Amino acid sequence: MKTEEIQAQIISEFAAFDDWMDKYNLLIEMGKDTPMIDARFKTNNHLISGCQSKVWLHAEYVDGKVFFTADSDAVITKGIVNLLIRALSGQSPDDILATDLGFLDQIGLKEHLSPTRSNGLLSMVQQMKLYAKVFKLKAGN
Amino acid sequence: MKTEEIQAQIISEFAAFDDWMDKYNLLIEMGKDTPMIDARFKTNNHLISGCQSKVWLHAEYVDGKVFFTADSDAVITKGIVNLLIRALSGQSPDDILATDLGFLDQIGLKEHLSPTRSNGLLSMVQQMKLYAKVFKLKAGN
Amino acid sequence: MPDVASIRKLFPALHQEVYGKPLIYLDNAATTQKPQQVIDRLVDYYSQENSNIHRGVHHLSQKATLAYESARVFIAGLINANHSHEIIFTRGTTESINLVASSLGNLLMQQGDKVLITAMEHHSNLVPWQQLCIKHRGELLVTRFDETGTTDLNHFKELLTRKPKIVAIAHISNALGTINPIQEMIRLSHEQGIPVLVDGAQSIAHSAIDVQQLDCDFFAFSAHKAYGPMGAGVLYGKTKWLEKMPPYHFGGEMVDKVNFTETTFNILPFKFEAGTPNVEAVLGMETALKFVKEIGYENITAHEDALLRYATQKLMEIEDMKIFGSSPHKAAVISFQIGNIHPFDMGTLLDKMGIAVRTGHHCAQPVMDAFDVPGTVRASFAVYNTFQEIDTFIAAIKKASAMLA
Amino acid sequence: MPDVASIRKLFPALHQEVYGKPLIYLDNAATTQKPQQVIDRLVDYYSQENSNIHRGVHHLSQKATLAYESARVFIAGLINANHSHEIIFTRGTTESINLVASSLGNLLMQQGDKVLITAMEHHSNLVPWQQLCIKHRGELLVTRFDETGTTDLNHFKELLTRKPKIVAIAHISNALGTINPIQEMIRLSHEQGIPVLVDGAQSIAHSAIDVQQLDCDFFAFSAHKAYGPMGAGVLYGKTKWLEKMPPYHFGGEMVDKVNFTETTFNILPFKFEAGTPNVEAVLGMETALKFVKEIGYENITAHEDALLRYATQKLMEIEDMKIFGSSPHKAAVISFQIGNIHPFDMGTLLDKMGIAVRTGHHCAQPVMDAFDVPGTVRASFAVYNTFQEIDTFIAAIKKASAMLA
Ligand SMILES: Cc1ncc(COP(=O)(O)O)c(C=O)c1O
Ligand SMILES: Cc1ncc(COP(=O)(O)O)c(C=O)c1O
Repeated sequence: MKTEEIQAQIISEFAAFDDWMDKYNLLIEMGKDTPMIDARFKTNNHLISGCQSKVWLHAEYVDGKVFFTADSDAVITKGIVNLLIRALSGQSPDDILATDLGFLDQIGLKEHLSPTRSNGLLSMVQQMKLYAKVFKLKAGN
Repeated sequence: MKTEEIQAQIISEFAAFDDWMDKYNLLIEMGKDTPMIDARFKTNNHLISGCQSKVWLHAEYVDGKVFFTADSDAVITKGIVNLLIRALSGQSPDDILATDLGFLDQIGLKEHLSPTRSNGLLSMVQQMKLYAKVFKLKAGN
Repeated sequence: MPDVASIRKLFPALHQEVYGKPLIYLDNAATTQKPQQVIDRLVDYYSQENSNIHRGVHHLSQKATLAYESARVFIAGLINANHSHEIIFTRGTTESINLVASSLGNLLMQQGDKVLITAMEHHSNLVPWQQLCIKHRGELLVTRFDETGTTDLNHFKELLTRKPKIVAIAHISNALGTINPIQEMIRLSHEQGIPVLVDGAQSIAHSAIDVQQLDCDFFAFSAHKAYGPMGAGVLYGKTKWLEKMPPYHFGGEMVDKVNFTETTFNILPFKFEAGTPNVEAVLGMETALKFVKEIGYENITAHEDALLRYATQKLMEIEDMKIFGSSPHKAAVISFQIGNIHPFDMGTLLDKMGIAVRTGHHCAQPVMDAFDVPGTVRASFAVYNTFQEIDTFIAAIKKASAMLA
Repeated sequence: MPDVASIRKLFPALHQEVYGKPLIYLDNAATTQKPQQVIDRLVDYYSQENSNIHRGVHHLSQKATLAYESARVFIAGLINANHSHEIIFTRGTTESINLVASSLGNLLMQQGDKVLITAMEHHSNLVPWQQLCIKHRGELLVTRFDETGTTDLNHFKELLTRKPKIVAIAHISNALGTINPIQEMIRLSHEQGIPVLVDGAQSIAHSAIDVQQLDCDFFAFSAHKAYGPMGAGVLYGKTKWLEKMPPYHFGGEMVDKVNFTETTFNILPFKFEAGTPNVEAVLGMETALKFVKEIGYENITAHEDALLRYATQKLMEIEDMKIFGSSPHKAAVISFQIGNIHPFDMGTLLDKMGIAVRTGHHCAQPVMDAFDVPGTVRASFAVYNTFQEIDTFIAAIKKASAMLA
């Protein structure tokens, strides 16, 4: 599926809920489906450090697509990590670089990507885009 | 004359004027009557330094009374110096120490004795009272 | 007991909703909200009195100078300083401590010398001393606390025998709530001839301070933690020290005479107040502390203690609850963790229910290390908090815990 | 030309009487009055947004942090900094300069090294460098100015050959109004590889600043001189310097990791912002600078220049008038003396006629020494001053002179 379609799907999944608690319940549930990073990659090298919660991220390049696995020590962070991975994993570097992840805004989770939110998610997005750029450059050689 | 009488007299002299400019005109004129400090006393030793204007003060003790002479480089300061000298010069140490100089408030010049006014007048009053205290102590011996 | 309902009315920020829920503000150890009179004081100042102060002959400058200097006199009286020139206006606690660490620190410290602190210090009362010790190739001595978060006085005494040059201690720990026995610690230090700085950031809003009775050499606090504006704080220092200490910032009215080769400095307190002072914030601080004085420290302490006891008891009923800090002498600060729920998750969900708490290390990483947690959730109370708020808070924690379990 | 009548309406403090006379505020070089939107910004902040910032997960903390960091981005844009982390929030110009003198100064200076300034510096851009030179047994090099108050560029070049480690110069002199040719002075210094700090205290409210075009290494200013609140200022620094420089205050959020033996510091700009920041004042500063930007620097400069020319011409018609500072490049600051009338006397009488001017040495004692006067009367204009005010001012001077003659 294209990332736009996935993002639209996520929006509709959240649309069912008005209440913040219900949204976060869903998010917490979703966190459990996060493609888990292989234990050997769960190192400081793969750590994206926010001040409050930690995120580990790994990326692989297979057949022109980037595949992400990750983990976090906080379950809400992990829920959002899962959304990001659903939206971007398995996409081409160009698609990853082009998308603006506005869906987080539409489901009311934009604040988690704020530069003032010290949970490492903004850095995670930057890191995902950086992986895409690097893979693209390497592939270009 | 007793200092209370002199102070009352000063108040009545100023009472004639409503306008600030007229009051200050009078003050400037009065400055010219200040009992001038002898040139040989106009030294750093006799200087009471404010940040904005300077006051030189000298005191003598004759027959149980304290006599002050002074000068200032600013004419308004000199005017107030003159009022202070009129009120305190020729009085006994006890009278000098007892009086509260409230007349300055009544003629609207209190602000010049404010600790925030950097014209040295507050220090001058303190200095005058200190002289009175010292003379009194010496006389007591 | 203070009339909390009336007091609450004075605080506009408390009457708002976040995410459609009434705000419950329990982040008071970080900063308190401001009563209307403090806000009004700032407005009045800028609408009618604003001016640069000291040495100005014009009306506004006189008025602003008088207001600023009267605030100094009021605060000197409030904490019972011996003289108003012992009150140095700073930006806040951090600056007050840095001033002493830099000015007195470099005066007293020789190579290899030591500074003594406790293990529960806020970074602001730790890093300046640590860096001073590093600079002089000395050593930072750190007093242990026990599992309740109570300072180990025997260890403190032991470390005193190692002859530190300065002792610096928090009156109240912002991470654990512990009230240190500063009177005793000061007495013990003075027996060895060692000056003591008290970090009063967490005490000025909560308990009466008498610097002469305490006999502390320095006392530092921030206005913003005591219902006042940001940008103002106090360093109280004994005259004998302040006179010995060299200025640490230069410029503006802190000088007396200047030419290109030398400068003589102004008298106390101006020697330590370089540049245009923050008149606005100082006047706001005065208004805030008058508000505190009017309610009365006894009343504030009584109400906050009651809130602390009530909240502690309710929290303890929650399964897997772990409270960090249970010293018999404790202020209204509760740090906790539930099972292995991440503080960030708990804080985020509480926020969505309208409840503001702090999560993380609270600028006291060594305290977190001591308990071997990455951080905690911290609720801290002020005079305007209510028992109903605590009930809502407890219910919200239970709801969040269920979701996160 | 800006619509001065409408602008004046925004300033509540301008609409008051002193001693029964309408206030004419001509002490703008000391501090400006504040427009209503700046006052409102403070009120809104404390009524709805107040919180301690950074690392807080709750709503208010997020909101306040975002507002604070947006102010940084706005100010970076306004002065065209390359990156918003090059904007360090300080208490004001004096602190900004002290930060550089202490942190970069001690990094670059070796025994016997020199710092180059001009003879017209404010004490805040003089004493920190002088004390730094004294500490390193070096020398403070001072560029002369001529009888018009214009910096002697040849002398500056000559002193540059003595290889100072740092150059620090006022953009605009607060005592003389002289606008220094800083672009040229920076170029000359850079040819010798010497970094330049510009003291922009007197320029930020009056002329557009482009730090990349100027290529200055540091630029310092205060909010309160540009229609903003007290307690906020900026140190702009090039990334390459800020990264090299050690922090100068410790505590709070400026650290990354802390244990008792060592500390690693946070990234820029936080490394230099120890303790709870003055969020309120930073937001007020942003609002004030938006106000300035909206009117437009060209418009402000044009209006103030017209006021300066008009006032200068009128003053020159007064007998025995001596104006200090008549540089061809001059800002709206006029320092003067009439015959041997004491500045204190003139200031006191003007005040009684409702006119606020500054008298004394204007924190620039060496400038007074150069002209061999104990002080001057200084009138300084802002965008809200009018030609009628100048007429009243001139009439008042004449009246006062007659009384004092
Ligand atoms: C040229 C100049 N530099 C520095 C300063 C100091 O500014 P602040 O007092 O806001 O720190 C001033 C203010 O008078 C000034 O005019
Ligand atoms: C115990 C303690 N010390 C020092 C500080 C620092 O205060 P400020 O940030 O106002 O300088 C705090 C504030 O968090 C504190 O709680």
